[in-house]
Formats: sequence, C-alpha cells, structure tokens
Amino acid sequence: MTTLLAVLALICLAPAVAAVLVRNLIHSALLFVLAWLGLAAFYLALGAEFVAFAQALVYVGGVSMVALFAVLLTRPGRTDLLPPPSAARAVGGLAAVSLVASMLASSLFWSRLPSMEPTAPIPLRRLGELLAGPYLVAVLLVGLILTVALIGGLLLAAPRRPAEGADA
Amino acid sequence: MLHASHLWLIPALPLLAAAVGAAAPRTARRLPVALALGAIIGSFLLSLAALAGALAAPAAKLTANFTWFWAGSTAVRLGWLLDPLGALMSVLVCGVSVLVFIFSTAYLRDDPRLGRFFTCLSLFVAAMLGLLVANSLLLLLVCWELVGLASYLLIGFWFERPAAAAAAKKAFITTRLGDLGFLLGLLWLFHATGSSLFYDGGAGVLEGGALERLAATTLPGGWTAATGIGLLLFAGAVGKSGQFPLHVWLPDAMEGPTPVSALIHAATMVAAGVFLVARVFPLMAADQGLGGVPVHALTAVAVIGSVTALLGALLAVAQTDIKRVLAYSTVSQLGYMMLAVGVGAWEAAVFHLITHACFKALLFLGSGSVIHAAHHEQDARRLGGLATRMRFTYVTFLLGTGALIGLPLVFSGFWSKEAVLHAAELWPVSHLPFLAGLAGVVLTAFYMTRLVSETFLGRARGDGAAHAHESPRAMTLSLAVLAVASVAAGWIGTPAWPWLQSQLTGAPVAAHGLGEGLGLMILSTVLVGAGIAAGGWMYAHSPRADDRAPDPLARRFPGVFAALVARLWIDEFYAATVGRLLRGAAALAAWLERWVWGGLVSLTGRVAETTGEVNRAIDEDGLNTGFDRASDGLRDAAQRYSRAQTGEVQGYLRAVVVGLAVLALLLVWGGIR
Amino acid sequence: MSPLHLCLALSAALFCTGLVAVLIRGNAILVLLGVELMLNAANLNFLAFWRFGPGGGEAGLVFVLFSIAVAAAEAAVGMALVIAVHRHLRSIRIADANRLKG
Amino acid sequence: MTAASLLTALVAVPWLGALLLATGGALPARAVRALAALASLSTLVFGALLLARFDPAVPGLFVETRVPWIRSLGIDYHLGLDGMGLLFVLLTGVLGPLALATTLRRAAKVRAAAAWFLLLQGSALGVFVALDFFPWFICWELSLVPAFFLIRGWGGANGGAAAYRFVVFTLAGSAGLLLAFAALYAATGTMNFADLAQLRATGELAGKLGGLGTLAPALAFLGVLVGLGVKAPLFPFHSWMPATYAEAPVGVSMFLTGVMSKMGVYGFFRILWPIFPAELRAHAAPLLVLALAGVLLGALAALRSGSLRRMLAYSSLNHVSYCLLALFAVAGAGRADGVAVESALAGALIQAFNHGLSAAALFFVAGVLEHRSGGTSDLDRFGGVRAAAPRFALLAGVALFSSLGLPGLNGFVGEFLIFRGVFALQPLVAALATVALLVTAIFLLGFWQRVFHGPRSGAVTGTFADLDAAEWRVLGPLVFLMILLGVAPQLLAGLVNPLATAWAATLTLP
Repeated sequence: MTTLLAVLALICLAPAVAAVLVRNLIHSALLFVLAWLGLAAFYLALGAEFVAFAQALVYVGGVSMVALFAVLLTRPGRTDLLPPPSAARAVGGLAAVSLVASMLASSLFWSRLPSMEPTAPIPLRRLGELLAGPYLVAVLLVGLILTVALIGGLLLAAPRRPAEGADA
Repeated sequence: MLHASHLWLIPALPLLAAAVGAAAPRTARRLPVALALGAIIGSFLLSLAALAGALAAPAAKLTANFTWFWAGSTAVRLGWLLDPLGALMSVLVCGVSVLVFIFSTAYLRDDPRLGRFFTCLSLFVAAMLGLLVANSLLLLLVCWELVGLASYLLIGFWFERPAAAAAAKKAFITTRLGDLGFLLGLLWLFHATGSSLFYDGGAGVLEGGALERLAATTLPGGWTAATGIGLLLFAGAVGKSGQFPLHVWLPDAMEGPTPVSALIHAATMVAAGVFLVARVFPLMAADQGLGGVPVHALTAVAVIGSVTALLGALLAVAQTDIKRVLAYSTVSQLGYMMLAVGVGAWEAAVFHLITHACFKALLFLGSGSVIHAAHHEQDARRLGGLATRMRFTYVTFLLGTGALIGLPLVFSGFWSKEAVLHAAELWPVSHLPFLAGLAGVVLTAFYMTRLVSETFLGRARGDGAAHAHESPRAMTLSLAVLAVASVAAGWIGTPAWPWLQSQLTGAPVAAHGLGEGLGLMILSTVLVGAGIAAGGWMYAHSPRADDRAPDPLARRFPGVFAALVARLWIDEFYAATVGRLLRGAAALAAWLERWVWGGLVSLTGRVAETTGEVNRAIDEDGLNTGFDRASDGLRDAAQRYSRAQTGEVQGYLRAVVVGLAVLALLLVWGGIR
Repeated sequence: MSPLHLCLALSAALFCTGLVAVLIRGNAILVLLGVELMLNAANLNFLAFWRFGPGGGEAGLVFVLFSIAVAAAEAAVGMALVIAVHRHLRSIRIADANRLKG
Repeated sequence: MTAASLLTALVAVPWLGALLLATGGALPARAVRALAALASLSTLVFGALLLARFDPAVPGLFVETRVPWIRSLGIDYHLGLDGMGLLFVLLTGVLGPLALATTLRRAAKVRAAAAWFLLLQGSALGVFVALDFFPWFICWELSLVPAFFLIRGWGGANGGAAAYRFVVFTLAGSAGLLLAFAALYAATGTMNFADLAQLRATGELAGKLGGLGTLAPALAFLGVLVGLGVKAPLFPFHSWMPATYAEAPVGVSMFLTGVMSKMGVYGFFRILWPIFPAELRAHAAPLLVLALAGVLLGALAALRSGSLRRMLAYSSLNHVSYCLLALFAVAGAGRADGVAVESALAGALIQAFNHGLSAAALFFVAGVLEHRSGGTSDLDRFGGVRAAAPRFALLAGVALFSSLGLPGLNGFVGEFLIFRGVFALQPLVAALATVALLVTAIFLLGFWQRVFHGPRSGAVTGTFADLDAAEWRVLGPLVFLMILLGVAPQLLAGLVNPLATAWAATLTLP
C-alpha cells in the first residue's frame, strides 16, 4: 500500500511543482488539473471513494474550467509570465520552503505518531445518512454558500453596463 | 414698630428697585431714578420703625431665623436681627442715602446712564442694609460681597476711563484679599460651632455657650479658636474698611462719581468693616483675660487702627486732589474707629462712625459741589477763591471741616473723637494708640485747614474755578441737611448724656460728667488749635500764586513731602512683592504647563520616535509643544512603518510566511513535538 | 515510512508548492490556483487522519466534502473577482492591484 | 410611561434624532434645526418627568430597570437614576439644547453637525443613567466619536490637531478603565456597578481581586482613576484640555466643559469611590495634593493666558478640581465629621452643576466675542465692549461673577459648601485653596477690565452689535438659572441631600 501511495504521491506532486514553475499560463493551468487528478487517485487509494469522485468532479470538471475561462477572458498574453526574481521573492520562497521543511521534519523525523492500522472505509450509504442526518444543517448551509457564490460570481463578473461588456 | 420677621423688607425695597432698574431699557432715566428714590425713602421709614422697635427693648436681641437650604442633613440657617446697633445704622445709611440720591439727581443730570447709576446705587443700598440687619455671619458675608460688587460697579461707573476701570478692579481685588480671611474665619466658626447665627436663643455664636467653647479651644502656640476666628474676621474688616495694610484701594476708588465717594467710600460701605467688628465684638473679646494668648484679637485691632489713623492723616497732608485728601482722611478716621473697638469701646467706635458718616458725606458732597461747579476740576492747586463764588457750599464745607477736626463743644466730631480718645487713654495695655490718636488730631486739623485754604481762599488759579457758580438747589439742599446733622449728631453721646452708648450696650452707661474728661478735652482743643494755626500760617496766610507754585510744605521739608506724595511707596511695595509673587507664581504655573506636563507627554512620545528613527524637530508655540512633538513622532513612525504597506497582497503574505517560518523553526529546533 | 507519514509528507509538499505559487507568481489566476492547492493539502491531512487516525474520525471525511464545496465556491468568486479587477485595471498582475497601501 | 421606558427614551430619543438626521436625506435647513432642537429638548422634558418621580425620602435609585442582556457574559441592561444622576441629566437637559443651538447657529453642514451633536448628547445621557459597565462604557466611548468629528470638522484652524489630542488622551484613559474592569470582571464575574459596590461592602472584592495577583487591586484602582481623571480632568491629566476647549466650536466647548467634564466627576462618585473606597482612602493624601494643584495651578495658569478660551479652560480646571478636592478630602477623612462630610459631598455635586452653567455661559460669551471680532480670541484685541453692547455686558457680567463665586449667584453655594466641608477635614488645604479664589477674581476681573471696560478699541471700534434674539435665547436662560439657583440653592440641594447623607453614613470607612 505504501508503495502505491508513494507512486501516486509523485504523480500528484510532479505536475504541481511544474505548474508553479512553467512560464506559460495555459500550461500552468493544465498542469494544475493534472495534479488534482493525481490527488483524486490518491484519495481513491486511501479508500475515500466518494471524496475522490467529488475531487475529480469539482476540480477537474469545475474549477479547471473556470480557471481556463478566466485565463482566456483576461487574455494576459504571453508576456505575463514569471516575474523577474527579486530579493523579496527569494525571501518569500525561502521562507515557504523552510516552513515546509520544518513541517516535514516534524512530521517525519520527530513525530511520535504511531502508524495506525487503517480504519474500515465508510460505506456510501453511511455517508449519505451522515450528510442527511447530523450534518444536514451544514449541507444546507454549503448549498446556500454555493448559491450565493454563484450569484456573487455572476454579479462580479458581469459587465456593469451592457455597452461595456462588448469589449470586455 | 417693626417686627424682626419683617426686617427683610428694609433691604428688599431697594433690591426690587435695582432689579426693575436693571431690567428697564438702558435709556430709561425717570423710572429707575423714581423707583430708587421711592424705595430708599420707604426703607428709611421702615428703618425708623425698626429703630423704634429696637429702642423699646435695647438689650433684647429680636431675631427671625429661617433655613436657607439643607446641606446633607444639616440646615444652613440665616436670620434677621433687630437691635439698636443694626437699626441705628440702617437709619443712618438710609438717611445719608436719601440725601446722596437727591444730590445725585442734580450732579449726574447730564450723564446718559443716569438710570444705570441709580440702579447700582439701589443695589448697593440693598446690600448694605441687608448686611446691617443680618443675624448670620453667612448672610452678612453674602451682603458684604454684594456691597463689594456694587462698589465695583460704581467705582467703575465711568468704565470707558481706564483709570476708573483699574480702580474698580483694584478695589474689588484688594477687599477680596481681606475677604479670604473673612471666609476662612466663617468656615472656622462654622466648623467650631456648627452655626453662623449670631443670636439663636442661646445657641448663637455670640452667645455664652459658644463663646466659652471658642475661648476654651486652644491651638498649638497658645492661640484660642476665638482669637484665630476673630483675627480672620478682622482681616475682612481691614480690607473693607481700608485699614493698613489694605488701605491702598480707597484713594483710588475716588475715580467713581463723587456721590459714590460720599455714600460708599466715606459714609457707609467702608464703615461695614467697623460694623462687622462691632457686631462680633463679643467674639473678638472672648479671649480677653485669658493668659498665654500671644496676641489678643482686640490688641491687633487696636494696633492696626492706630497705625491707620496716623498713616491716613499723614498721607492726607500731601495730597492735592480734593477727593483724595478726603479719602485719606476717611482712612484715618476709620483707623480711629478701629482703634476704639480695639481698646474695647465699640460703642464709641459706632458713635464716631455715625458722626463721621454725617460730616464726611457732607464734605464729599461739598467737594462734589465744587467739582461740579468747577467743571470737573478737582485739583486743589487749580482751584481757589471759591469762598465768594460758592458761599453756601463754602459755609457747609466749613461746618463739615469743623466736625471732622473736632472743634470743641458744638461739633459732632468733637464728642465722638473725645469718646474714642477717652477710651484709648484708659487702655491698660499701651499708650501708643492714644498718642497716635493725638498726633492724628493735629494732622487732621492741619490738612483740613490746608484743603479749605487752597480750595476756597485766595484767588482762582484755574479756568474752572474762575467760572464757578453755586450748585443747583437739589445739591445745596442735601448739603444743608447734612450740615445740620454734622453739627448736631454729636449731642446724642456726650459724656454728660451718653444716650447712644446706653442704647447700644443695652445697659445704662453712667454719665461721668464733663469733669472727668476735661483734661483730655482741653488737650485735644489745644492740639486742634495748633493744627489750624500751622495750616493757616502756611496756606491761608500766603495763598499760592498760581497752580505751579510749589507747596509751602515742600519748600520746608522736601524729603518728607516727596515721600508723602509718593504715598510712602506702599503701592510700589505691593507691586514689587505681592504683585511680583503672584506674577511669578503664574509664570511658574504656565511654565510647568508648558514644559513639565507637556514634557512628560513628550518623553512618552520619544520612545515612539526612536523606534521610528524620527528626529524631526517640531516647533509649535503653545502650551502643548510637548504633546505635538509626541504625536508628530508617532505619526512619522507610523509613516515609516507604512512604507511596508505596499498594498501588494503578496508582500503581506510574504511577511506572514516569514513570520510563520521563523515560528515553526523555533518550535522545531526547540524540540516541541 | 508508514502510510500516514507519507500522506503528511505529501500534504506538506503540496502545501509548499501552493504557497510558493501564491508567493511568487504575479498572475492572479495562478495565485488563486495556488490557494486551491493549499486547500487540497489540508484536505489530504483530514483524510489521512480519518484513515489512519485513532478512529471515530468520520467527521474528517465529511469535512473534506464541505471543504471541496466551499473551495468550489471560492474559486468561482475568485475568478469572478479576477475578471472584475481585469476590467477595472486592464491587468491581472497582483502588483497592479495595490490599493491596500496604507 | 413606565420608569424603564422613560430611562430608555431619555437616551434613545437623541440617538434616534441623530439617526433620522443622518439617514433622512436632504431636509430643508429649517426642518433640520427644528428636528434637532426637538430631539435635544426631549432630554429636558424627560428630565422633568423624572424629576416628578424623584422622592427625597429615598437616598438611592428612585428609578431603575434591570433586565439580562448578554446572559453568557452576565451583562445586564441596567439603567437607573438617583439624585446625582438626575442632577446631571437635568444639566444635560439644560445645556444640551443651548449648546446645540450655538453649534448649529452658524455651522456649515447643519445636518451632519446636528446628527453628531445629538449622538454626543445621547451618549452623555447614557453615561449618566447606565449602571452596568458594559452599556456605560459603550456610551463613554461613543461620546468620543461625535466630539472628535465636531472638533475636527467645525472647530478652529487647529481643530484637527486638537481633536486628535483630545481623542488620544481620553482613549488612553479609557484603556485604563477597560483594563481595570476586565480585571474586575475576571475576578468577580460581574461588571455591574451596584454588584461590585455590594461585593466591596461585604469585603469579598478585595479577596477576589487579590486572587489575580498582589498588585491587581492597586492597578485596577489606578486604571479607573486615570480613566476618569483624564475626562474630569484631574491634574496632571489635563494637558488635552486647553487646546481642545480653545479649538472646538463654541457650542461643543460649552457641552464639553459643561457636561463631558462632569462625566468624569460623576464617574468618581459612581464608580471609583463605591468600588475602591479603601484604595481611595489610602491614596487620599497624594490625590488631595493633585486636586489642590489643579485648583491653584488652574487659576494661576489662567492668569497668564492671553487667549480667552484658554483662560476659561484653565478656569474650568480650577473649578472642577474643587469637586474632586471635596471628594478626596472626604475619602481621606473617613467618618470623622458627619456634617463636614455631608457638606463637602453636597457641595461637590452642586458645584459640578453650577460650574456647568457658568462655564458654558462664559464659553458662549467667548464665542460671541470671537464672532463679533472675526474669530480672534486674543484678549488684547478687545476693549470697551460694555459701551458697545451693554446688554451683552450685563449678562456676561452675571456669568463672570457667578464663576468667581459671588454670593447670591449660583457659583457661591457649591464652593462655600465645599470649603465648609474641606475646612473641617483639612484646614490647611482649604486655606491654600482659598488663594485660588483670589486669583480667580484677579484673572476674571482682569479679563473683564481689558475686554469690556476702557475705551472702545481693537475689534470693538467698528460696528459691534449687542445680543440678537438667538443669543438671548442661549444666554438668557443660563443667567436666569444662575440667579435662581443662587438665591434658592435648595432646588439643587434637595436632589443631592439624601445621597450626601447616605454616603456620609455608609461609604466612608470608619
């Protein structure tokens, strides 16, 4: 199992790193989609099937489309690429890396977490009962949030005046 | 007969007149004048009724007390008191006021603010009458301060003149300095006895129990509470009655219209101090006979009184302004009254107060008549020769002078001064007050002779005097009545028939006949004669040729004369000491405000400054220099920090991440797992 | 290396990658995508502890579902904002949107 | 109306007026003024209704409403009035409309000014009726906001700097208050004034507060002291005051000195003394010195001020310090002399009211002078105003003599009672403080002489109009009250006497 997970982890990590580093915006967005796909596979391997499919649907199907549309709509062109390196950015990057390094270090080398046996996967039916039972309010709220986000996104992205919308 | 509970009517009438006058249109002339006159005449009649009531039972203290308001669960009580002292004084004040009011209608006929003048006069009379019939030290203080206010308004009546405005302020402040003592004395008395009522059926502060307690309460240094309170109250009297060392305001107060000078700076208001001391005499005398008291309250009164009597007379010698001569004369005569109280003869003081009120009002109104006639010329050097032009004024002025210097047997001043000197002669403590009184007699005769000679004799030395005419009927009428009073007022208290003294003390005073005081009378007559002779020889014998000729006295004693003209530099002394002290304290306070308190704030701000590497010097001229510097420092520091606020989200995030990383590394390397 | 540790390590690496994207990319869209990646890293942690944790952790699983839903909403609004900003500034460079300056 | 609704309406109506004005669109100026005047005058009406309910036999709260508000924090909606609160409510009722009228008279942006002012007035009222720290503090802080904007937007040339200074100072003080009450809350679980005072009376408070740390009681006391001291102001926390009073619009200066400074005095009596009597007693001597310094230095600094409003500001410091002098003398003396204690306490409250009247009137006078002269406050630029404007001079003179404590006018009564009490408790302090009476007379009469007397000069040489009808409507009532309350002080004393008696019996420690 560990091996499978390790392979999937690499499949997921590699496009992510590449996405951050490549200069082309479209490429970058597509690479992100790859990473999300890998992550969905990873979830699947973990035994969280429903989450994995949700991940694939939402990210690969939804977010990526939105992102690509945004890229196209804003037409940044090919010049808007990686910004020139600066001391500040180097510091930021370094800090991010050291942050992760410390997280890694703490989780891998100093962690006393016992490596537990995997718990039994939750059957889909049980998940449904959970969502419809104790978490019903939360589900409804999330639905509300999504609706609001939809309306908000429409309002924000819609042109102020129809006349302006033509060239936007 | 007027019952004590109706006594409030006496001050209420003029007060009402004042209130209506204040509310009347400012250009109104007839209404305020008529109201004021009507009110004062009404008060005069009421006073007479009160006097009748008081004389019916001179020893009884008829009171009507009431609660003003409550402080906590304690009542603050006031009251009215009907006794011969207050009633006599009321009659006197009302009587002189009526005459002065009548005089004023003519004297200020052309003044556009005539109505205002009478409103202020009414306020003054109301306050003065309230003071006289008050049965509570607190009520007395209230009226006392209102008298001060009225005096302030009247001295500064011609407020467009800077000198008048300054004199008014000086009078108010100087008397208020004494009033602080009064206030403290009142507070102390309140604290010690829980009351401020003079007479309250045995519980008053001037009645047996309270007095005994006050005299028995001793303080460190051998002082008794009675001595302390007495001295503090006396401080108030010193201010109001122009006693040394607070006499400086009284001559300056002559900037007011002459009727004001006559009414309040000669006859009534300045007498309030004497009245106060006479009123609380039992308290002042409570420490008499106690051993170990460093200074008896009355001894201090006697000393101050005799110093003032002599000093006032001395300073009067060198003045050239008619009113100022009379003002210093008033200071001197008030000194006599204080002296009398100090040596224990408060009834003699009141006697002298009454006679002095009559003749000094006469003299001031006479001088007013002169000034009016001479087109507001009041420098004696530029007058002269008025005896023929203003015969009536001259005669009445002479009568007043005779009363003041104490020409024997007929004139009122002779009898009252004799009573004062007689008491001083018998004072067991010291003979110095007596000697000072005798010296004052000579000086008084001298300076009054000088004044009369310079003003009325010789020939006119100025335009004003040259074109003077006798004053109108309203003025001469007042002069006539006062002249009669000046002569006759002394007959009520002669040694042969001491009616006044008996009434005041409430017990028959034995007539000691002329024999006992004969020596003193002869002595004082000789002294008066000497003074008149010296004055007549120097001034009447050879009148000065013109207004620039030097004073005969200055030719003989230039140093002394210069010192007297400069009023012994007492004003300058105050300016150099008290004034400078006060200014210094104020400057210190301002300095503290600016640098120390501001500086503390600035120190706090310096911390902010250093963190922001800010060193911009800021100069703002103001009390809060320090604070401005501090807030500017804060702002600059903030600006410096705000450079980091580039507005770029990523910059902010970077900062957050750097912080997080440092934190995480610390945690990791610190070994927290 | 146990599966749990592996999951945690991957989560950390993904988080780092997302963070770096947020920090150094100048393009608003990529920054948003980086944020999404960080969210995913967090989700992965939830799942890991649900699966390998001390048990009773079905809340972790459910939470991930909500997280994904909210992330979707966030992405939608975020992209809409990007478009709005672009209309306003004619640019989607983060550096140009610096109105937050103090 | 029930008592509770009266209290709520008292605070709410001015706020409602502010809200209406702020949101009400473009009303004509006349309507704005009328609405603002109505909302402001409501205080006087409610005050009168409450006065009708006042029972002199009840020393404590005669109107009270207490309902749970935020249950989880133990915060109540607790409003109530006793004689002291009513006194200050009435003061606000008198000064509020007059100060509002003065502010709006020549203001630009009338609607905004009126809204801010009504917010200020409502907040001040809230401070006087709230008995739980939470609503009390909200009102206390809320009053800063409108004051800030009024000073900055409608004040003098340096109004901005003065407003910042004012807010920073008072906020610093408020921080102390907040921390102190946080400590009290942490220790006791309540922020209610009455509950805290009760805990204090039973002796539990000291133990609970001591549980937070040995220094906690002293620090809490200090926090409250500083917070209230800045507002009052207690020397040396007064540095904000001269500039603020000088730069604020005249009407706001009237309200600041008349009402807002009383918020501090009120707090001393309502909060500091009942909750920290032992600390107050322990530190009474240094505090007494501070109050005395305020009395003396205030008067002396006023003597040196060349600017009218700065002089009045320092005079205000001097007068307010008398109230604190009385409190500290009482707190330090204990149950020594019941009559003196009652006298000092009643005097302090009466003085607070009377100073509100006379100081507001004098600031108004300063405002009239400034307006007539085109904005100068420099004493040397005036002369002979009395000749030019005799009616104005008459009313101004009454205010002036009231301020310097002339008997027969209102200023005397409070000062006299304070001196009577303090003299019995601390004779030397009283004797020193009387010096300030003299200095006050000197600078006020000096001001009077320079500005009103003498020949017309400076700004007075041209046309210098006497009071117009609107100015009469402001100064007239104040002067009337000065005379009325000077002659019949029982009108005020009746409100505070029950409290003074009760305090003298209970609050001072043996």
